[in-house]
Amino acid sequence: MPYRLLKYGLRSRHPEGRMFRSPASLGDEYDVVIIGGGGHGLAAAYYLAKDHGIHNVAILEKGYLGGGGTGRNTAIIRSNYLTEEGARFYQASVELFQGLSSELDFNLFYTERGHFTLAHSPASLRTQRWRAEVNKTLGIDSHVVDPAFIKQKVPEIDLSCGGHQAPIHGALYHPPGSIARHDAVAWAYARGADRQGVEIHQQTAVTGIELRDDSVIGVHTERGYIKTRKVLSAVAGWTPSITSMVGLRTPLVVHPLQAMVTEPLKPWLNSIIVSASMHVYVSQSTRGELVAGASLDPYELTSMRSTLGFAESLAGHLVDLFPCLPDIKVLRQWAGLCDMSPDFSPIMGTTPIEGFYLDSGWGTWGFKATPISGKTMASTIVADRPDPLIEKFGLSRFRDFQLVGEKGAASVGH
Amino acid sequence: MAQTFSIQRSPLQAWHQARCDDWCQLGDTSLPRHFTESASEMAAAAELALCDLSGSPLVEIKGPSASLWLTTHDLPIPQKIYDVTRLDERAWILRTGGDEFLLRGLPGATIAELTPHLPPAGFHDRILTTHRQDALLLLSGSRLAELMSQTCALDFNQLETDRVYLSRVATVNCGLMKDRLGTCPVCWLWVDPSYSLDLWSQLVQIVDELGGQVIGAGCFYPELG
Amino acid sequence: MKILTCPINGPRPIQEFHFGGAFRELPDQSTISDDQWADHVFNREGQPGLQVEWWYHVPSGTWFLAERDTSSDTVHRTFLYQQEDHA
Amino acid sequence: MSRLPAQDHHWIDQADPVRFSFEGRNYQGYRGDVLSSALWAEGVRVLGRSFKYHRPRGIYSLAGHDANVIVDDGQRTNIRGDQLLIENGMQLRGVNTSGGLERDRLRWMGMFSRFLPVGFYYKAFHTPRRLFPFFEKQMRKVAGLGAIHPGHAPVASPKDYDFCDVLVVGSGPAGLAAATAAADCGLKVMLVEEQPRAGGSLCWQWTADPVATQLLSEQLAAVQDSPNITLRCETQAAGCYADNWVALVDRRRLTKLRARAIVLATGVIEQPAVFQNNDLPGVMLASAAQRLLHQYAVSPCRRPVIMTANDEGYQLANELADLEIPVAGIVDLRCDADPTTWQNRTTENGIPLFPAHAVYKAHPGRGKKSIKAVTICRLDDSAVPDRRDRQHLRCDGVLMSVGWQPNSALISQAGGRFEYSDELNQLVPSQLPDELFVAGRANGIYGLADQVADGRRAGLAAARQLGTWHQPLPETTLSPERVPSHAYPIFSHPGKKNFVDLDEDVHLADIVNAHQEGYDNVELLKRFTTVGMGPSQGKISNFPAVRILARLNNASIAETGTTTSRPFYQPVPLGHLAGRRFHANRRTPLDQWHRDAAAVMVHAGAWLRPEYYRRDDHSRDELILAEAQAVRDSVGMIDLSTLGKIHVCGPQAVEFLEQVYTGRFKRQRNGTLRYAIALDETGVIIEDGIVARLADDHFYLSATSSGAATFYRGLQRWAIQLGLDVTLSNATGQMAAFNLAGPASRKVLAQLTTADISAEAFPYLAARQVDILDTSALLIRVGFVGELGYEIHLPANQAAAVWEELMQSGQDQQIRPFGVEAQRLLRLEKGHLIVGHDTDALTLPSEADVEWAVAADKPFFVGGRSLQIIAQRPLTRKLVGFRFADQHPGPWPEECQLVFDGTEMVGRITSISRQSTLGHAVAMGFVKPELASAGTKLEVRVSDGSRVVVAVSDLPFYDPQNSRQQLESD
Repeated sequence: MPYRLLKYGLRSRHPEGRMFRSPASLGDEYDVVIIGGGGHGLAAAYYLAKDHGIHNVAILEKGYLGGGGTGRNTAIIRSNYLTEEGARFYQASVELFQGLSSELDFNLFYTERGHFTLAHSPASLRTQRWRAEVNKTLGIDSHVVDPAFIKQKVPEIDLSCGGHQAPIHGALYHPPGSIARHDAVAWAYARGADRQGVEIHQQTAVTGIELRDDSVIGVHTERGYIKTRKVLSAVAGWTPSITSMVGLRTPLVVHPLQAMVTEPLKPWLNSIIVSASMHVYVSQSTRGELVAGASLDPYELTSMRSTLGFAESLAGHLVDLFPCLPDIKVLRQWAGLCDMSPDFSPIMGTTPIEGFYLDSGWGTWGFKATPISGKTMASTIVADRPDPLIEKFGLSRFRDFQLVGEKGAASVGH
Repeated sequence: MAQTFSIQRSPLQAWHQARCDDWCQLGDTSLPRHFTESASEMAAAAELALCDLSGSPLVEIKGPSASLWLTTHDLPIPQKIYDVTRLDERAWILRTGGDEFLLRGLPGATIAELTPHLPPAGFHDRILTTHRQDALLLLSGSRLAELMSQTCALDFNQLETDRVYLSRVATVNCGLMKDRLGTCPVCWLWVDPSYSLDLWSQLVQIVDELGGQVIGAGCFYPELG
Repeated sequence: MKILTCPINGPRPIQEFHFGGAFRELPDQSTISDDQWADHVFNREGQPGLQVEWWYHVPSGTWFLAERDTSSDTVHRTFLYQQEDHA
Repeated sequence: MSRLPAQDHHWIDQADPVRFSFEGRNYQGYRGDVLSSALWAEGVRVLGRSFKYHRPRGIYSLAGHDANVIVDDGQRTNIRGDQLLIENGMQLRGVNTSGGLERDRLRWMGMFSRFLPVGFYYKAFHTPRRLFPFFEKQMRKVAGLGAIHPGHAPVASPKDYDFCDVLVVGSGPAGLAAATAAADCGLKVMLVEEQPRAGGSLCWQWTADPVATQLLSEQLAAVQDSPNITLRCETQAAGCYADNWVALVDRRRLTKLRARAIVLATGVIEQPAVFQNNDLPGVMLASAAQRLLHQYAVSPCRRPVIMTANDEGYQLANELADLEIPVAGIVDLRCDADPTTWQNRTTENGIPLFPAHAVYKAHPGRGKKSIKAVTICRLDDSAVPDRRDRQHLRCDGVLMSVGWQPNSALISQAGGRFEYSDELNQLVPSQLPDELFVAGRANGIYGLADQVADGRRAGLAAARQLGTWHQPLPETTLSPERVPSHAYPIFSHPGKKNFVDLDEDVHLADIVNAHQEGYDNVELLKRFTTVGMGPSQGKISNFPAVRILARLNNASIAETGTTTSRPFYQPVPLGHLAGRRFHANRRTPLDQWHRDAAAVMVHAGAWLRPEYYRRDDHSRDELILAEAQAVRDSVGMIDLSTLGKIHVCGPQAVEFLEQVYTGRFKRQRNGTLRYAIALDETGVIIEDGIVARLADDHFYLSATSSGAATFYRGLQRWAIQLGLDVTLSNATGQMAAFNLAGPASRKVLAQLTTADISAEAFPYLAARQVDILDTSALLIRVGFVGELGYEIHLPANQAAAVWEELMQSGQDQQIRPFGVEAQRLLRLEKGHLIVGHDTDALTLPSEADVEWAVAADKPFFVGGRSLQIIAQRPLTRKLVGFRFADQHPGPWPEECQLVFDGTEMVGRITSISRQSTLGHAVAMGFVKPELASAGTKLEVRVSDGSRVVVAVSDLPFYDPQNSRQQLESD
C-alpha cells in the first residue's frame, strides 16, 4: 500500500484541507469571468493562471462543480478523429490527460483500455479505414482490424449480433482509447485553479452580460454585478441561453444524451466498444459497472429526463453484442445535454463581440477535450486571437461555408 | 402435387411453398387453402390465428380529384380521414388521407369486379391510381389482443371496428382495420411487400408461442376456387 | 414513452414520429445577402422555450407542425402547415 | 433452529419444505421463504460481505431497501437474497468474497480502514504513472460484485404494452383502499405490489391487531371481487416516465403500462440509527424483525435490544414478549417519551426501559459475525450520548425503530416535489402533477384508519380527475399522536464503524471528512463519498446523509436539498428491457430466387441484396469479375428493386422538380429520362437518380437504396412548403426493378415483349410503358454500367415470374445474374459516381464533376443560393480517375486510403478495383484541383505503410464515346 495513505492512518484528525474555497461574496471586478464551472471552464481558469499568470479570475457556476456534461458523460477519451484538425486537437488533449493526474496530484483514474469502433457494413469499414489513415499520418495509433482480432480481444462478443443487426465486418482499433473518473477531473482542476487564486462561485447564475458598443464590460448575476472585459462562455448545453444575452446567433441545437449503468461486476470487459450503426457504446468502469450510452435523443430538449425507450433499445443492442448479459441488471439511467453543431465539431474561439469568447459545440465529445479546450481557450483569451490548434473551429466558419468534415465519421461519436 | 403459379404472387409465397400443399386461387394469386386439416384451423381461427390473403384487390386512388371521382361514380365517400364505408359485401372504401382512398375488395374478388370502372393505372385527370402490392394479413381470434399487446403500442381493445389505423406492428409500418367475420373478431393488416416476410415470420413466432397457428385462406373463404 | 398528437392520426407514442427541426420561413433568395443566407441555413434559435417545429408521422407519411416548449417538453398545439400561419 | 409455530398469516408453508444449498452447505427452508429468511431461520448470520471492508452482513431491511445479501446461482449473478424465493435444488453462493463468506480472505481490508479514508483512491496510486495500471488492475479485482457467466446466454423475454385508467402502486392499507375506491367509480385499475403478497404493512406491522387483520381480509376480498381491478404481485413499478408511462417489471417480463392517472401508495422506508458497528449481523430495522416474525415465522434473535423513538418500537417489544422472546431492553431516544398504552404493557411484560438513551456501540462477537452486547449511553440535553453515563446490555441483536422516510423514488420521477416537515421530522409530498396522487404513509399518515381514509381519498381524487367522481373529496384527518420519526438518530464514535451507507461502507467520519475537503453540497458529497450510489441506490442511506450534511452546514434540510431520483426503483435485467429483438429487413420479391441461386446477401440500408452469387469453388473476386464480364460480353441481370421509386404528378410537377433538383425538366420530352442530382440547403450532394417523364404532368424518379426514404420525406415537406400542386407517391416497395444489361440484352428482352424495342423505336434514354409477358412494365434505357441495357420496373408481386422468364429466355446468351459488387465495378469502369460512396457529407457538385447537371441560372433550387456563395472561393478537391501498375509487390491500395504528393496529404481513393474487365486496375477519388490533370504522378499509402505510385487519369476508363449504350442489334 502506497506510503501516501499512511498519513491518514497515523493522524487523529483528517489531514486534508478544502479542495476549493467558497468565497462569501463576489468581487466587483475580474480580469476574466468564466461562465460555467464544468471541466472546460475550470480547466480554462487553471491554464489562465498557470500558463499566463492571470489569477484574478472568477468562475460562475449556477449549480455545483462538474454538475453538467462533466458529471454526466461516459468518460471516454480518444483521438481517432476523421479530420486533420479534429485528430490533432484531440491528440493534444490525450497527451495532456496522460500527465494530468501527476500534474494536478489527484488520481483521475485515467486508464488505457483500447477503443473499438465496430463496422457492420463494408461502407462503414471504409469510413473507419479513412479515419485510420488520417490518424496514422498524424502519428495517432489507430488501425483497422478484422473480426478475428475483435473476438480475441473481446471473447464475449457475438460477431453476428444475434442476427438482429448486420454482422461485424471489422473495426477501427485505437489502443490509446481511455476512460477516466469524470468528476475527479473537475475537482482536480478546481483545486488547481483555486490554489492559484481563482475564485469559484457555485450556486451563482448569470442573468445578463453588459455590452458597450459590442464590447463586454460586465456580467450580471443573481448575486450582483461584476465588471470585466473578458467573458468565456463554457456552458455546453446552455450556450444558446448565454449567446442570446449578447445577441449572438449560433448553429447550436440542444439534444439530451442519455446513459445508463449496470450493477458492479467483476472485471471482464477490458476494451471500450462503440458501434455507430447499433447506436451503442460501452465500457466497464474500475468500480465494475458497465457504463453504456447510445446516440442522441432524436429531438431538441433542454430537460434531463430519462426515457424508457432509450433503456429498451440500448439494452437490446447490448444483449445483441453480448449474449451473456440479459440477466445483468441496470441500476440507473440518467441524461445530459449536448449542444450539437452541424458538422460535429466544436465552436470555439473569438466572436464578433469583443471580449466574449466561446467554448461550445461540445455535443457528445466534450469530456475528452477538457484539458486542451481549457488550454487553448486560455491562450485565445490572452492573445485575443484563436489558438492555432482551434483556428478551424471558429464560429465564422459557417458564414464562410467552411465546415469541418467530422460528420462523416460517426453518428455516435464517443 | 407441384403447384403451378400464375404471374401474380403473394410476397409470402416462398414461405407457404415450404409448408403447404393444399392451395386455392384467390383472384390471380395462389394461396394456401389449408396448412393442416380444416377443423383444427377453424378452431384456431376462433382463438388466435394468422392468415395470408395477399392478392385481394387493393387499389389506391390519390390526388386532388379523388373524391370527385368517387362522387361522379356515386360511390359513398367516407366522411373523415380513416373512416371506412362498405360498398356492398364485396368491397370497402377506406379513406387514408384528405384526397387519398383505398378501394379494398373481398378476398377472391378481382380488380375488375372491385368497382365497375376504376380509373386507369397511372396519373389521369389528377388522380394517381396504383394497384397496391401490399401483403394483406388477417389476424383473428378472441385472443388477438394478446398478440397485439406484444407488438403494437396502440390500445387494441380501444380501437374502433371499421376504422383505419396507420401505426407500427413489431416496428414495421402498416395499416390496421378491426372487423368481424361472423362471430369472430379479426384485424386486417396490410404492409409493404418488402417488409412482409420478416413481419410475418415475427408474428408467426409469437402466435406460435401463444398457442395459436397459421391458417389457410380456406378457413374464412371456403368458396375460393 | 411520450405521446405526441398528430393532427391527422391523433395521439401516438413518440416512436412513430420523426423530428424535422425548427420551422423556418424560406427567405427570398434573390434579395437576401450572402451573410443573411448563411444565417438562415445554419443558425438556430436554440435556447429553451416555445418553438414551432416540423414533425413527421412515419406510418402515415404526415408532416405537421408542433408548438412545443423545449424546456419542459410540453406540446401546446399541433397543426398542419396548410391549416394556419406559423408565426 | 429459530422457526416459530405456524400461523395463518405467515407467508411460508411449513408443510412444504424446500432444500437448497448456500456456500456449499445444505439447508432447508419452506415454500414462501426468501433466501434471507430461510438462512436466518437456519441460524446462518453471515449472509453477505460488505463491498469495501468485507465486513460480515446479515438481514437489515428484508424489504429490498438494502443490498446486504447478494448471491449467484451459477447462471445468474447479483441476485438479491431478500427477494429471491427459494426453490428445491438451488445452489447459491455469496458474491465478492475471496474464499467464501465465512472466511473471506479480504476481511483484513476492514483493519486497514483507517488508511483508506473516503476518496483515498483519488490521493494515491497515480505516481509514479507507470505503476497505476498495476494498481488499477488490483482495484478492479477487489471492486465489482458478481462475475458474469459467459456460457449462459438466456433468450430475451417478450415485452408487452398495457393500459389502464388508474395505476395504484403499493397494496398496503392505503393502496388497497385507493384501488377499490377508484374501481367503484367504474375505472379500470391496475394494482401492483412488489412483494409476493398484497397487504403491505398489514402483513407484518399490524398482524397482532385484530381490527387490522379483519381489514386486510375484507380489502383483499374487495379487490378479488372487483372486475375492474387487476392485481399484480411480485411486480415492481421500476420507473415513471413522461405522460404516465410506467415500467412494470416482474420475474418474467417488462410491461409498458400507460395509466390515465397514478396513485402512489409506496409507503415508507425505515431509517436506521447510526452508531458504532450498526452494520453487524443482528443489527436490523424493526420492520425487518417484524417481517421475519410475521411473514416467515422466524425470530430475529434470541435476546434483542430495541432502539426506538416511536411507539412501533414498544409494539415490537410486546410482540416479542408475546412470543416469549426476551427483550434485553428498550432504548428510547426520546427525552420526553410520555407513557402510552404500549409502554404500560411493556412494563407489565417486565422489559427494562431506558428513556433518553441511545445505543452507542454494538460489541462484535467472534469474527464480527454477530454481536454479543451493546453499550448504551444517556443522552444529554443536546441529545448527544454522555459516555460517562453508560451501561452494558447483553444481547444478540439491536432492532432499530427510529423513524421513516417516504419511499419517494417514483413520486419524484413522476414529477412530485417534497418539503421537509419539522412536525413529522420527515419529507412529505408538496406539489404533485395533475394526474398523480400520493396516499398513506408516504404522506406522513401513520394511523391505520387514517391510511385507509387517505387511500380512499386518493382513489376518489383520481376518479374525479378522470371525471367519474363528482362529489367533494373526503378530508383526510391526521390523528396527532403519531410522530414516529426522530430528527437525528445519528451518534458519532471514534471507531469509524458507524455506517451511513452499508452498500459502500461509508461511515459518519467519511461524510465529515468529505465536507471538510469542500464537498459541501449534497451532489458533490454523493459523488465524492459514493453515498447512495451502491446497488440499493441510497434507499436507506440518502436521507441520513442529508441530515448529517445539514448539521455540518448549519443549514435546514430544505436548504440542504436532496439528490434527484432516477429510474430504476429496483435494478432491471437487460433482457427484460431488450425484450424480443424486433428487426425487420426489407426484401425484394426475388429474395428467395437469389438465395436459391447461392447469392451472398449484404445489408444495404434496411434492405438485403445480393453482393454476388457463389459458383463452384471460385473466389469472391473471380466471381465478381466473371459477373461483370458477362455483362460486357453478352448479358447479365441485376435486381434493382431496392432503388427508391417515386411518382411526382400534377400540373406543377415540372416546377417542383426544378426546385428540388439541380437540373431543368421543362423541355424534357415525354417518354425520355434525365440524370438528376439533389442538394441539401448547404449545397452538398445528397441524392442522385433518374427522372423519367411519363406524361406532361407525370414524372417517375429513382433514388439511392439507402437514401430513398429520407429523400421522399424531404420531397413531401418541400411540396408542402413550396405550396405546389403536386401529388407524390412512394412506390419503392410497390415496384420491383431489374437492369437487363449487355450487348445481348435486347435479344433476351425481345422474346418476352411484342413492343418494338429496336434502337430506332426505343433509343438510349427512352422510358415507356410496355407489356412484358402479361404485365405492364415501365421500360427504361439506361447506361449506368456502360452497356446497352434496359431497366424494367414492374409491380412487385409480378416481378418473380417475369425475372424467371427473362432468365429462361437468356439461357442461350449465357445470361448471368450479377450483384452489387459487379455493378460497382462496371460503373467504376464507366466513371459513374455513387452518392455516399464517392461523395461524403460535404461533397459539392463542382468537386464531384457533375456541374453539368446543375442549372445554376435557375431562380431557385434547393442549395442553389449556397452554391453561389461557395463559388466565390477556390475549389479544394476534384473527383478524378486513377491508374496504377497492374503488378507490384506488397498490398494493393484500398478504398479510403490517402493520396500523397511527397509528404503532403492531397487526396483519397473513394472507389477501387484491382481487377476489371479492362484488364487493368481502376480507381477514382479526390485530389487537389491543381493535381487533377491526367498523368500527374502521385502515391497512395497502403496498409503496410509502403507507397504505391498512381497516375491521375481521365474518366471514364471504359468506352468514352458511349458507343456501347447506343449499340445496334448484333
